[in-house]
Amino acid sequence: MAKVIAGVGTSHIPAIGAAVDHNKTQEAYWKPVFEGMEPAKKWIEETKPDVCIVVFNDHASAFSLEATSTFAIGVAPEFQPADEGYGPRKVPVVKGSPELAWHITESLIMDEFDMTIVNEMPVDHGLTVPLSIMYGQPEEWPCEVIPLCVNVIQYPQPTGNRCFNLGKAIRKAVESYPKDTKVAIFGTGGLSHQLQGERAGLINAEYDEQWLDDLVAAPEKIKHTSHTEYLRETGSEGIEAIMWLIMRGALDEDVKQVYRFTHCPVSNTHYGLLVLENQDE
Amino acid sequence: MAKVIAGVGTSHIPAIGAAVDHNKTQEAYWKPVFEGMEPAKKWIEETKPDVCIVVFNDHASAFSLEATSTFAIGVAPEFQPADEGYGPRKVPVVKGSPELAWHITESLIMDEFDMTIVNEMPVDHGLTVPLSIMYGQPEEWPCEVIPLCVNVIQYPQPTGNRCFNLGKAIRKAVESYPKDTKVAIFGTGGLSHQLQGERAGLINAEYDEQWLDDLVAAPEKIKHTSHTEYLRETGSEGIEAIMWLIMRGALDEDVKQVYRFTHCPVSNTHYGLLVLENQDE
Amino acid sequence: MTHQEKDYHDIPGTYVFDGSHFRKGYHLNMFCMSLNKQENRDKFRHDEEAYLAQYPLTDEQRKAILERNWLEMLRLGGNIYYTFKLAIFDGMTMQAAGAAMSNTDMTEEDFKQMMISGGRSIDGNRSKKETK
Amino acid sequence: MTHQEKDYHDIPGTYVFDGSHFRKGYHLNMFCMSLNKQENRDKFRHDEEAYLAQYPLTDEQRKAILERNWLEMLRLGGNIYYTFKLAIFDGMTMQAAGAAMSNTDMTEEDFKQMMISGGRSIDGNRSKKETK
Ligand SMILES: [Fe+3]
Ligand SMILES: [Fe+3]
Repeated sequence: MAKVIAGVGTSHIPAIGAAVDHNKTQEAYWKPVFEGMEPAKKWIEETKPDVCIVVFNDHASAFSLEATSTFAIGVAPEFQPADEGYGPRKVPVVKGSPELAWHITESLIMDEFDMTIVNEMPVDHGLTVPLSIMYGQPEEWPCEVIPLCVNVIQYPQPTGNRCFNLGKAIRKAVESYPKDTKVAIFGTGGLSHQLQGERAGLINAEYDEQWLDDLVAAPEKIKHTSHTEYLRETGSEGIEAIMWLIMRGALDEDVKQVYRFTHCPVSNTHYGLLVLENQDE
Repeated sequence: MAKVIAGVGTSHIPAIGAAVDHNKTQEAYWKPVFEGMEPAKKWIEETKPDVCIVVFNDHASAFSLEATSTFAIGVAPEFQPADEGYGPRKVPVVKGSPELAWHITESLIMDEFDMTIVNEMPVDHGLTVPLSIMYGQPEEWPCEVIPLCVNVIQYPQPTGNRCFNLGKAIRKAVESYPKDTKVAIFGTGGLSHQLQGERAGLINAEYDEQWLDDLVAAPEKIKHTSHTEYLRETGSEGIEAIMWLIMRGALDEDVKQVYRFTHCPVSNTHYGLLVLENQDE
Repeated sequence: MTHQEKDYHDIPGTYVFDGSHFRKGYHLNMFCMSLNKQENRDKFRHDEEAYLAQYPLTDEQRKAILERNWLEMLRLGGNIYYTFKLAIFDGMTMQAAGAAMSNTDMTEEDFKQMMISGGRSIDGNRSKKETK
Repeated sequence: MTHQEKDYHDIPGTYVFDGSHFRKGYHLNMFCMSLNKQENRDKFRHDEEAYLAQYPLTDEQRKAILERNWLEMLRLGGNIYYTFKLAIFDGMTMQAAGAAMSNTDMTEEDFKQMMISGGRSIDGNRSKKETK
């Protein structure tokens, strides 16, 4: 039987990908950031999930204003790195997990989540930067990946409560899959940042730390946080953090915090990294 | 304030569009069909909805296997007739209703329906045939249209229950729109038909008539009908009828059946037409 | 690809387009859909085999397309809404396609007549157990 | 287009990309997105005005694009993830774009320094009522 064994939360800041790709990780600005990632890297090297469900968002790469899906799940055998305007990142092609992805898709739609089923989707920094953070620069990514793309750039985003419940439904889907498969789920994006407008550069580290405390120990407290509170308190792009609620929903009520790290700034963002395990692992 | 005043159910068989476009409506095969539509045409001419929300499905015209959305709502100012392989139908461009469509979209997502928001969507017979049935061949369609595209061709389709609840949420959304607007909602597709396989040509008129009785008077009885029951009893393409449940969900618990007509065959399908009004109209 | 048994597999003469069919028939269906465009119809008409070479089809799929084996296309992952694009291309009616898929000696005229007489009966066609 | 008052309109210096912004900025954003493709970047570099002529932009939008008026693009319906494609095209960093949108004399260096010192403070920046 398949099992969701752990969850990872991480910001997916493009500058991190650029630092990896251009060998800047030992520069003074970046050293503390990449050092802070080390324990998570070690953890995943030991844990070796077979499949990572990566909850991320597209940033005008695969999708455009022509069609914006609230939740899109990737069922393809592979996903190519997207050209975001600099040429595609030179990272391995992302291998999908079509059979499990279809199993999850069917289960989610029967559980009344209105998924978009996607077979053609170049993946941008939202998905590849978290892989770089956790796995560094391998020849091939050491896991299969199921991309789960969430709309966070068009208002209105899905509610935190919907995201949390989607996580629960994903867990149920995984646990009804007959093959022995170790699944980890990544929530990506956040924490506080605002890229746009006169308020660009906004950071609210205090809010983020409290939010992380609650995410780990009392997610019910934050799942009804309103869109306007996220926009106001964590910046217009901070609302990405709702994607961590999907990850959290897929885990036990009581989880073990394996690792947590935050750092400010990474580019224009309060960087956050979190590793959670279900207690019975 | 905007109001949902009525619902229309109709099959959207492409041959009906061809019969209209090529002036065959008076031929022996077609005459009883088009005569049967007359009372519905008269009704809509008198009722004059400002906006029709047309719940339909795309048949490999706007969308492909690259991305299949469970529910997609069209927010564009206009939608062009699609080329389905014969060249586009020579019918008027479909004018959208962007402001109301966005209002509904926001409301639905906040109510935890995971909509895809679409601005670029050629519309095929699924949408234009119902307009031809109700309005004939005008220079311009006499109403604005909000296309609501439902996946019914990729298994799994949304459940009947989800469709019914989407209808309720649409009604709530419409009723919170501040401008005086008369809205009708069309459920399209069905009734029993099977286009594919050795069982092609299947019709189950008895099941359809009972289903229509229940749809009008006791929709709760059929909203949990399983996918397999639809596939088995009404043919592999008969499951389209779930789109009528969205229409029904948007109406009062008790509705007035203004008109009902069925005819077999139209092409390979048991044709159905239904006009329902909320009691207080 | 593991083949999971589903309750709808018991319905006779019916190819439910689920994830497993989707994966099998992806390129076959995407080829069919390309015929929505006049320029592609022109190219395909000019040289069917050359046109098909753009798509990573299996030999069986290519053969079924060239031979217009409508039932075989469904078995190889075709979705009727996609394969019917090819029937439209050939100028076929839905009744001709229905007759061809019935896998009997049925002609288009027979199929039309069956429809006019109320369609294929549901009795005896609900379950593979009934038909055997 | 009626302008409905929303509670997030009270947040200072923030352009929430809702339906009303979407409708205003559709073509502006679709132009920006086209720069994902190398061939389009080459064409735009060769002749910006000719390239823009393909898109039904308003005069104000065209002007804001040509002048790289980042804040004005947001006001005219730009979405930062789209307009940043143009900043990438110009070789700008996110900090340079942030400084330019701050609408003060801030330089890129100032902006970087602000980030290193913990970012723009939330205090005083929650509500238009505070900033006035
Ligand atoms: Fe992001
Ligand atoms: Fe249909």
